[in-house]
Amino acid sequence: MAISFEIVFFGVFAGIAVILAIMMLSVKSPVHAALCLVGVMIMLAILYLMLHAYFLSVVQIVVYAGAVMVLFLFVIMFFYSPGASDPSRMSVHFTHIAGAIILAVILLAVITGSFLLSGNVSLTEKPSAAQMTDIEKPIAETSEAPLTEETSRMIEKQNPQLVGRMLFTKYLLPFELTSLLLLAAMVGAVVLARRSPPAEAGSAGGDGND
Amino acid sequence: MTDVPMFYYTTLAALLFSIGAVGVIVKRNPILIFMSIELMLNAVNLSFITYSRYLHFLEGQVYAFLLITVAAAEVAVGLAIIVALFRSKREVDVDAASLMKE
Amino acid sequence: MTLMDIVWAAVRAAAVLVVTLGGMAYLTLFERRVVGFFQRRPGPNRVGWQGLLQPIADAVKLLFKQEIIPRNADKFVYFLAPCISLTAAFMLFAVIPIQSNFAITGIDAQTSLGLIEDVNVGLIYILAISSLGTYGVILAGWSGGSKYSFLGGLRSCSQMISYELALGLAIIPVVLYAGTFSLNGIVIAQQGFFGSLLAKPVNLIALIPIAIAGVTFVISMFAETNRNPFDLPEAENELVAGYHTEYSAMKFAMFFLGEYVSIIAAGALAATIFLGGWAGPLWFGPISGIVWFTAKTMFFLYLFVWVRATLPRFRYDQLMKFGWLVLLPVALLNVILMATLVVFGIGLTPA
Amino acid sequence: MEMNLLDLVGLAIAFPLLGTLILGLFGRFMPRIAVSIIAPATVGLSFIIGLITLFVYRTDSALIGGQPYVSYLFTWIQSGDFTANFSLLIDPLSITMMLIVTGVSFIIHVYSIGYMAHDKDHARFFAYLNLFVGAMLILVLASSLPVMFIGWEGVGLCSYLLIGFWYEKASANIAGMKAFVVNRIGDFGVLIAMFMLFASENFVSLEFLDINGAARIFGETNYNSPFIIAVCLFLFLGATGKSAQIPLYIWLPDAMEGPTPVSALIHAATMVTAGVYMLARLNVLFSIAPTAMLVVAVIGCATAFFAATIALSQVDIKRVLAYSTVSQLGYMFLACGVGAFWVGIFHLMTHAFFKALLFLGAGSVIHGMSDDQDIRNMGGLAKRMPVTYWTFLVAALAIAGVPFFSGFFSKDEILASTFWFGAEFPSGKILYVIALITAFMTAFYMFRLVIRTFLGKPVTEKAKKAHESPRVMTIPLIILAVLAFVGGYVALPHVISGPLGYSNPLEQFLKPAAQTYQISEHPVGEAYGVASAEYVETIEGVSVEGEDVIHEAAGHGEDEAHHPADISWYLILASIVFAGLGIWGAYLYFRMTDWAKLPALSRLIRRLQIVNDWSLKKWFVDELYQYTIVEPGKVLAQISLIFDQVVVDGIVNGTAGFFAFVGDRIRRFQTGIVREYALGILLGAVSVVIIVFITRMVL
Repeated sequence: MAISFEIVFFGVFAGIAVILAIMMLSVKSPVHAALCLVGVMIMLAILYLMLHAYFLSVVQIVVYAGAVMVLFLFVIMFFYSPGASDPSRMSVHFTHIAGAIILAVILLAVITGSFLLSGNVSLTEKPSAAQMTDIEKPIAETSEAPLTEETSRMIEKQNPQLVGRMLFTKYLLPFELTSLLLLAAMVGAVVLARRSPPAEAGSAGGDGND
Repeated sequence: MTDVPMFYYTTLAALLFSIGAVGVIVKRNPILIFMSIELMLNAVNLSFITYSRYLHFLEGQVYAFLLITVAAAEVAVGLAIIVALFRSKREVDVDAASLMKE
Repeated sequence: MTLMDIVWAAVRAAAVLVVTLGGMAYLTLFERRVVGFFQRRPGPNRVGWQGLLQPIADAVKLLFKQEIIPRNADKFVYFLAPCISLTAAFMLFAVIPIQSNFAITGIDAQTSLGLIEDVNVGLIYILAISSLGTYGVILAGWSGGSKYSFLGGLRSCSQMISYELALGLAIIPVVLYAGTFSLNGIVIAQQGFFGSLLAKPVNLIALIPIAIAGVTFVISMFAETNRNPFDLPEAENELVAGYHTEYSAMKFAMFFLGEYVSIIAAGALAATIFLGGWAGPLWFGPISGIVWFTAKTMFFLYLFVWVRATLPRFRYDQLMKFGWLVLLPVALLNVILMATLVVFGIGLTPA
Repeated sequence: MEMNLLDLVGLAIAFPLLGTLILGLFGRFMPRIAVSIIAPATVGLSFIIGLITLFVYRTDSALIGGQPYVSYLFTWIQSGDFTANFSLLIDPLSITMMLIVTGVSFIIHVYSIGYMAHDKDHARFFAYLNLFVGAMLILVLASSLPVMFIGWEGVGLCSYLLIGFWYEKASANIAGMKAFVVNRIGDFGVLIAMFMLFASENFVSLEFLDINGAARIFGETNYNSPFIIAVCLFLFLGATGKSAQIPLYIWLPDAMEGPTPVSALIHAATMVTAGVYMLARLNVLFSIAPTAMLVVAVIGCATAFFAATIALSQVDIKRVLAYSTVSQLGYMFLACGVGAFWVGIFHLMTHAFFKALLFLGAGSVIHGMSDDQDIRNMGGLAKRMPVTYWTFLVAALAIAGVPFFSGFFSKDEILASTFWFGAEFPSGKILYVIALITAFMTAFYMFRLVIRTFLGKPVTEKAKKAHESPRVMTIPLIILAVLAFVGGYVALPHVISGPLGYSNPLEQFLKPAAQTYQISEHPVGEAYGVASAEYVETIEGVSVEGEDVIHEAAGHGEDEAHHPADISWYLILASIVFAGLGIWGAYLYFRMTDWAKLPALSRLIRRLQIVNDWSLKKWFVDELYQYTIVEPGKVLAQISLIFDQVVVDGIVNGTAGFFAFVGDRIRRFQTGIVREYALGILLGAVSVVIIVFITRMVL
C-alpha cells in the first residue's frame, strides 16, 4: 500500500523541524536562530495537531511562539542590530563542537533506545480498559461494540474540555501552583530587569519605563 | 487510516532533545543557551503528547500544559537575568559570568 | 485522509484567498470613498467607473515601484516580515464559518472554511494566529536597521501584546455562554438564544456581559490591527511611518495587504462571534448564509472606517494606560460577571 | 506491688545522696553549723533506718518467711532480653553490713566535725563523705552485680576524691590517682566476671539470689569447673583491688594522704570491706570452686603476714595503721577462703570498730601534735591526752587479740577455722602457723606504736605541747572504745558459749546468708583429697531430712560444735600466748635502746637493722612495681605515642590530605562556566540511563 499522507506530512514537518533546529545552532545571527526556533515550535504545533492534541497545539503557538519567543526577540533585538552576528560564536572551539556532536549522538541513541525498550504502541491496537481516558470509559461500557471511529472523533473534538476538566479537578493543585509560580516569576523578572534604583527612576520620569 | 508509528514521534523528540543539548553545551551566548533549553523542553513536550495519544493517557497533555506554563515563567526570569547580566558586564557571554569560580 | 481531502482543502483555501484579496482590494477603495464622504470630498473616482479600477491601478503601481533595500538591513528577516504579516492575516480565515452547510468539499456536512477541521479550538486558534502577527511587526521594525522603524516596531508590538490580553478576555464570556471554542458552535449557540429567551426570559441578563464583551472585543481589534484611533506605530509626526518606514514597493504593499486582510478578518470575527455569523432571521436558499455573513462583516468594516474618520489618535501613554487600566480590568470583571451568571444557570447551557 | 516496711531501706541510700546534693550544690553558701548538722544527720537517719530494718526483719520474719527480701525500686536497664532492675536485697548479711557502715560512718561524721573544723572546704568534704556513704550503701544493699557495681565504682570515685581532698598537695593528688588506677584494675576483674556470668547460659540473671541459686544447680554437674574458677578469680581480683590484698594493696598505705577521718572511713567501715562482702555475698558461687577458695585463703594469709612485717618498722603513725588494715583484711580473706564466711564478716565488724577507733585516735594524736605524724617525734602523750590514750589502748588490745576484747573473739575464730581447715587438708596447716605468727606480729607492732606514742617521755617540743582534742572528737572515741570492747560478745566461741548456754547470735543470724554450701557428691574434704567420714555422715543425714537434691550441708561454723572442746581450748590458749608474746616483744623492743650498750646484742641489732630497713622500705614492693609495671608501661606509652603520632595521625592527616589533593583536582572542574556544568549534568543523566539499561538487561 502506498505511503499514507499522514506519514508524508509527518516526514515533511518533522524534517523541517529538525532542519530548523540544526539551523538554530548554526546560523550567525541570534535573530535568525530565534526565528528558526519559532519555526520548530510551529512545526511541533502542527505535529500536535496530528497527534490530536488540539488544545495543546494552539497553546503551544499562543504561549511559545506568541509570547515566549517574542520576548526572546525583544531581548535579542536590544542587543544586536541587524547586521551583527553573535560575537561569542567565533570563539567556540572545533573540538568542543565535535565532542558535543558525539555526545548528542550518544544521547540520541540512549533516548531512542529507552523509547524502544519501553515499547512501541500502535494506534490500531484498541486501548485496554486501564488505558482509556475517563471520558472513553463510560462510552466503552455502555456500548458493546468497540470504539468506533466516529465516537473517538467525537471524543477528540472535546479535547479542550477534557484537558480543562482534568486541570481543574485532578491537577488543580499543580495548576494553582503553576499560577503562583508565574506570579513569582513575573515579580522576579520585573525586579531583575529594573533599570536602576528608584531614586534615579524618579528623575527619569514615568514615560521612560513604558 | 494508517497511523504513524509512535517510534517516529519519539525519535523526533529524541533528536530535537539532543540538538538542544548540544546547543546548551556548545553555545556561549546565554540567549542561545536559553533557546536550546526551550528546544529541549519542546522535545519533552512532544514525547508527552505522543504518549498521551498512543497510550490514551490524557494526563500527558496536562503535563505538557503545565510544562509550557513553567517554561514561560522560567523564560521571564531567565531573560531578566540576561538583561541584568548584560547591563553589568556589557557583553553577553556565560563564560564571562563565571564569578562562582573565585 | 485521502488525496481528495487535501485537494479540496487546497481548493477551499485558494477560494478564500482569492475572495479575500479581492475584498481587501475593494476595501481600500471603500475606505477611501467613505472617508472622502466623511470629509466632504469625492475620493478616488477617476480610474474606472466611480474609481472601481483604482485598486488594480494601485497594485500595478506598487508592483512596478523601485525596491529600496537598506544597506544594513538583515535581508532575510527583511523579506520575511511582510510575508508573516500577510500570512498571519490570511490564516485567520481558516476557522471562520461562512455557511452552516459549506458544501464545497462534500465530505463534511458541517465544516468551517479552512484547513483545520472544526475541533473546538477555533477561538484559541484566532488568538494564536493574531499573536503570530506580532512577528511581522517586530521583525519589520528591527530588520530595517533604522531606529525609527525599530521604535515603531517596538511600540506596535507592545501595543499588540497588551491588547491581545483584552482580546482574549473579551472572548471568554462568549465561550462561557456557548460552552465551546468552536466558532461554528458559537454561531449555533446564538441561534438558540432567542428560543431560550422565550423559555427563560431571565436569560436576557446574559446580554449585558455579552454586550460588554462585544465592545471590548471591537476596541481590542482596533488596536490589534493598528487601526485608528490606535494607529500609533504609524504616527508620522513622531516616527515617520512606523515599523514599515524602510519598506517600499511590493513589500510595503504586503504590509498594506496584511493590514486590510486582518481588518476584514476582524470584521468577520466580530460578526461571527457577536452577531450570529452566517445565521440570520431569513433563510433564502443555499447562499443565505454567505449573504448574512457578508452583510454583518460589511457592517463592521464600515464601523472601522467610520471610527477612523471621526476619532483622533491616542497618545502612546494614553493608549497603554487605556489598555492595561481600563480595558483589561473591564474585560476581567466581565468574565467574572458572566461566570457568575453561568453558575446561576442564566444563559444557554451547552448540551 | 505491696509495700513493706522493708522497702524503707531505699531511703537509707537516699538520705546520704540527698546530703551530697544539698552540700555539694549549696554547701558553700551555708553556715558552717548547718553543714555540720546536715552531713551527720543524713547518715544518722540511714543508721536509724538500718535499725528499723533489722527490727522488722527479725520480728516480721513471718511476713517474708525468713527469706531474703528484694525491694524493687525501678528498672534501670532494659535492653533486649537483658533487664537490670535497680533493686535492693535485704538479708542478714546486708543488714549487718548496713548497720556497720552507717553506724561507724555516723561516728566518723561526728568526729569529722571537730577534725575538719578549721578547713575552708569542709562543705565539699562532707559532700564527698556523704556520697561515700551513699555509694557504700548501694554496694552493700544492691541485689544484683550490676547495681553493686555502681556502688563499687562510686566508692572508688569517692576514695579518689577524698584521698586527693587536699588537692594543693601534690602527694595527695598522686595518691588519689594511684588509688583510682589500682582500683580500676580490680574493677576490670569484676567486669570480666560479670560479662562471663552474663554470657554463660547457666546463669540466667545477675541477681545475687539468682547467681547463688544457679550456682547450686550448676555446681551439681560442674563442681570446681574451670569456668567457675575463672569467674571467682576475676571477682577476687576485684576484691584484691578494693580490699587491698596482694598484689593490689599498694594504694591503701598511700591513701593516708587524705584527711584522717577519710582514712578511718576507708579503712574501717567502707570500701576495703567491699571485697570481703562480695565474697560473702557470692558464697555459693565460691563454694563450688574450692580451688578459687584456696587461692583466696593463701592470698589472704600471705597478705596478712606480709603487711604485718611492713607494719613492724613504719614510723608514720597512720602508715602503721594502714598496713595493719591490710593485714587484718588478709585475715578476713583467710576466713572466707577457708569457708568461714560469717567469721570473715564477724572480723570485719569488730575490725570496723577498733580500726575506726585507732584511726580516730591517731587523728586525735595528729591533731594534738599539730599535724605531725612521725611516732619518733612523740612519746609521753598519755598524760596530755588521757582520753585518746585510754581509748587507743582499748583498740590496741582488741586488735592484738587480748582476751575479753572484741578482736580476740573474731581473730580466734579465724585462727580456729584455719586450724580446722588444716585438719582436713594437711598442707593447710601452714596457713594456721603463718596466721599465728601474724597474730604475734600484730600485737608487737600495735604495742610498739602505743609505747612510742603515749609512753615514755616527750621527745620533741611538739609532743610536750600536745593537748587533748575537743569533746566532739573524744566522745566518738569513747563510743567506739565501748564497741571495740563489747563487739565480740555477739559471737562467742562455742567452747565458751556452749557451757554458758548461750548461743552464738551473729552466726545464727548470718547463717542463712553467709555459709559454705556443699554439694552432696562433693564434700569440701573430697575436693582437697580427704574423705572425712564425719562429713559424709552429716551430709547423708541432711539429705534424708531435706527435700532438695542440693543439700545445705553444715558449714565449718556448725562443724565447730562437733570439734573436740580440748583442742578448741588449746587453740584459744595459743592465740592468747602469741598475743602476749607480741606485747612483751614490743616492750623489749622499747627497752632495746638500753640494751644496745651491750656489745653482743648491738651486733645482733645491727644485723636486724637490715631487716628493719627492708621492712621500712616496704620490701621495695613499690619500687618493684615501679620497674616491672610502671616503667615498662611508660615505654609502652611512648611507643603508643609514636604510633599515635605517626600511624594514627598519619592516617587521619593522610586522609585529610588525600581529600585536599582530590578536592584540589576536582576544583578544576568547577570552572564556573555554566556550559560545563550542563555537560556534567548531561553526562550524568546519560550514564544513569545507561546503568538502568544494563541492570534491566542483566536482571
